[in-house]
Amino acid sequence: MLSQDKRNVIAKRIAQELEDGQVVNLGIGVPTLVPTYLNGKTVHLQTENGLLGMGPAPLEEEIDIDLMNAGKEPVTYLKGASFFNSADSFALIRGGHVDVAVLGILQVDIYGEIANWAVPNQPILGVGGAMDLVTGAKKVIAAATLFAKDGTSKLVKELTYKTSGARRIDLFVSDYAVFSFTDEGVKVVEILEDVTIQELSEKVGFTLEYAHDYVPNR
Amino acid sequence: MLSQDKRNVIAKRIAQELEDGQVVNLGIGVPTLVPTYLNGKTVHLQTENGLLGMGPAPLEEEIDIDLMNAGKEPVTYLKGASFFNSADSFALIRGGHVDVAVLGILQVDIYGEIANWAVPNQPILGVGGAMDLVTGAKKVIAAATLFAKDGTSKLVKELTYKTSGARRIDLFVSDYAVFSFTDEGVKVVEILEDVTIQELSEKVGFTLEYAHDYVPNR
Amino acid sequence: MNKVIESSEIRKYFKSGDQILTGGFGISGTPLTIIDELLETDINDLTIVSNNLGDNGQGLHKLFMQGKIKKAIGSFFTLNREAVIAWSKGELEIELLPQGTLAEAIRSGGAGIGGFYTKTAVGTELAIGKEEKIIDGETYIFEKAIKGDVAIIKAAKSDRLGNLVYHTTARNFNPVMATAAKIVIAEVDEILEVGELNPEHIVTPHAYVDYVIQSKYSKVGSEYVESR
Amino acid sequence: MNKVIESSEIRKYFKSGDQILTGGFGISGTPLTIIDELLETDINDLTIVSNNLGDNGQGLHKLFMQGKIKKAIGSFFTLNREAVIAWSKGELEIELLPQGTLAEAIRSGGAGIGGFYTKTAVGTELAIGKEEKIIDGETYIFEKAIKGDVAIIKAAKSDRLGNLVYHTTARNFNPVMATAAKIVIAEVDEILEVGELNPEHIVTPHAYVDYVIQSKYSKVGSEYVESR
Repeated sequence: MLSQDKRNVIAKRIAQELEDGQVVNLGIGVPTLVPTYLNGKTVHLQTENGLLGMGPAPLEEEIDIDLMNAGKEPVTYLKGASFFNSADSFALIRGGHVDVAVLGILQVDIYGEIANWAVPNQPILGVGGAMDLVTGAKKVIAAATLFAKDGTSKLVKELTYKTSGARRIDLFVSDYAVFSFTDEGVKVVEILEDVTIQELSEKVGFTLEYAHDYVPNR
Repeated sequence: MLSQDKRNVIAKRIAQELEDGQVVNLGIGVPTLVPTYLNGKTVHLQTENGLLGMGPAPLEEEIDIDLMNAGKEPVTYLKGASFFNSADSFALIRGGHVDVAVLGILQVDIYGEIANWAVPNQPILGVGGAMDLVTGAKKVIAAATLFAKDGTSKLVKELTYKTSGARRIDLFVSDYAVFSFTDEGVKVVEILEDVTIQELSEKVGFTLEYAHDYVPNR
Repeated sequence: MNKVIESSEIRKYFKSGDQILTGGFGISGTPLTIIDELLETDINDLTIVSNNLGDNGQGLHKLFMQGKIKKAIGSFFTLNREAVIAWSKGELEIELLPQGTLAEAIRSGGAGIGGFYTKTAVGTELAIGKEEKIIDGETYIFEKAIKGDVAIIKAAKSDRLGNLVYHTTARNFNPVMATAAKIVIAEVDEILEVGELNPEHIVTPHAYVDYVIQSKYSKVGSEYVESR
Repeated sequence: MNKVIESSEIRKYFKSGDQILTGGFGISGTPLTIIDELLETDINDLTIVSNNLGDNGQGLHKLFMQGKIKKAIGSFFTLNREAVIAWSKGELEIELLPQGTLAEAIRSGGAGIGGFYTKTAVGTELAIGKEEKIIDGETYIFEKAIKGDVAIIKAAKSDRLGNLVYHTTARNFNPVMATAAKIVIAEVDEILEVGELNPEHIVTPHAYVDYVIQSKYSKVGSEYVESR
């Protein structure tokens, strides 16, 4: 698959996880593609800098530099939207009022602890809302390709990058498969690519199992 | 003096202490009489239940039961007013953004620590905003008659009633005199009644002194 | 998505022993219709978090008189005579907090804050048993966040999504109560279509609100009267 | 009472070594005119509390490039390339906080809260050296309130008393910054007479605002351009 295709596969699969009426925070990158695949479901997008009810990107001539998302891209707002300050915005996130956060990751361990803020061997000078979202959202879904550009698996036995917090995520939707996390460790919920679970296990470097309630359809 | 006259003397003297443009919180009772004596000075009245810019009592036919002060009396609001929730209202108070709080008291000790919430020998079931105001306002002025109905002085060497907090007040305006408080103890700033400082000392039960910068005018 | 339901439908969201956060200051901003519905249920042993327990025989006062309240957490019960008597007989638990601490503790509960340090009440009877901490040379006490099972609040208007605006000082505790419970039910005077409220003016975003009911009370002179 | 002053008059309210709370997220909601005035002074050694240090060469970036900033407290400096380089050379101190912790710490500073407990960052590098506390079985870390000497903020409109309203996401950190400094200066697009703002819609009550200046920038397409 081409890279853009992979990103779309991930976004489309995540869209399936979202439910009508949910309050959702989308991180930068792949997560921003999710709304394209909602198929009529209404989700309310929150952005950390103070908006619930974010709409799509504006036309070039309709850009208002005041109105942006947390990635500092121009956005619009929809009917039913509301604006609030940063403290109130993070009260929404940290108080558990965001139903789902969809976040990019650098790594996730087999119990669902993620690393998504500090790039190794680079000065750590930005965290933004990453730790607040990991800790505060009711459900956290990671969105990323399974393998980094150097071929290493982002699903790891133990994090080697700096953790984003003790809170474990619920789901990791990658280009190859969907993984769920419980105290018993990671399980494969669904395979999205033309690959067997054995091949996938080899690729990530440890044995993967299906989730009990998952019946593979291939 | 008649009781209502005494109340007016106190209110009038307190009005002199207020400055144009100040944010002021008035407790229930005598403090509510202060606005009558402002003589053209504009002060912005805050009420704990969520209003800055409180106006006078409405006409009977204009009462809106939603719009009340912290004493649950109907009020009005003036141009430039704003409404906010209780947490924001107390953020204003506790964060030091109220310039002056004018509060009724049961007792004040010679260093300015006050008791104004718990009536002795009665169940203590109400505190309201009393402790927040004592602690948070930039300046606290006590407003009360100098003697309780049983003749005992409200200015005391040591509180016998329950304290409202460690914060010491700045000024006590009574019907007899105005008292200021510093680490050196209470001083008489001004005598309002036809009484000498010696007579006043006898009445309260300990020796009172004038503040250094005060020249008595009688 | 339409959060507007019939008032009788809300009864199922309460259960005995619940901690219920209630908006209102006196009667201003009190969800009178919701409280009337609670009166129709057989639940009891409630802990009520509210500044006071109603006023002039209205609001939470009715709930108290029906014996449904086990404990009250608030700042000012002095004028709730029957509650004071019940407390002195050991029939009602009361936890008294300074009004600002009460408001802040509920906001904290809604904002994911476990607790906070305040100077209010330091050295007083209300600080007994509370942890002290010196921060930058000043003494503070620890106050724990407050959360609830259900929040019942009153707003002026809601759209069908649950975005709320309030009317004058009837706002009071309502916006903070709305943030700190598992289930939030708002009683409103007027229900609007989505888009009728200006996004800059919304005080409580819909994310906080689960159900909206039309109030059965309206203001007549200086009173709230059941009218529908 | 009129808080509106000429922009050049504000210079005297700053001094070297000040901790300056600055509103804005990227350029949205940044007080560009106030920052320009600061550039005209000879003050330095400033500690800036702001989410980031400007964007696209505008705002706080200019202040940084002039060498006036000793330390920055914020959440996201990754895209402030020059600042990152200065930091790696030891020429700039940076204190990194999660964005929600930053916002809450400033709100606390303005609300008389000494500090608070949050679950955000527990177990991470940003929790190193921070006190832990277990509340109801969950681990929290202590975060101290943040206050400033001067807050510089941007609003859409002010009346002459200093009541403020904001525009869309340019609101961001501005209302909290406005609460937590000894002196608060607001830059606005439009100045109104007292009474022109609806009391229900005011976001920052005038009690928080000391001085108001007219912005010299206006939006042209997707940019802020100096225009007056």
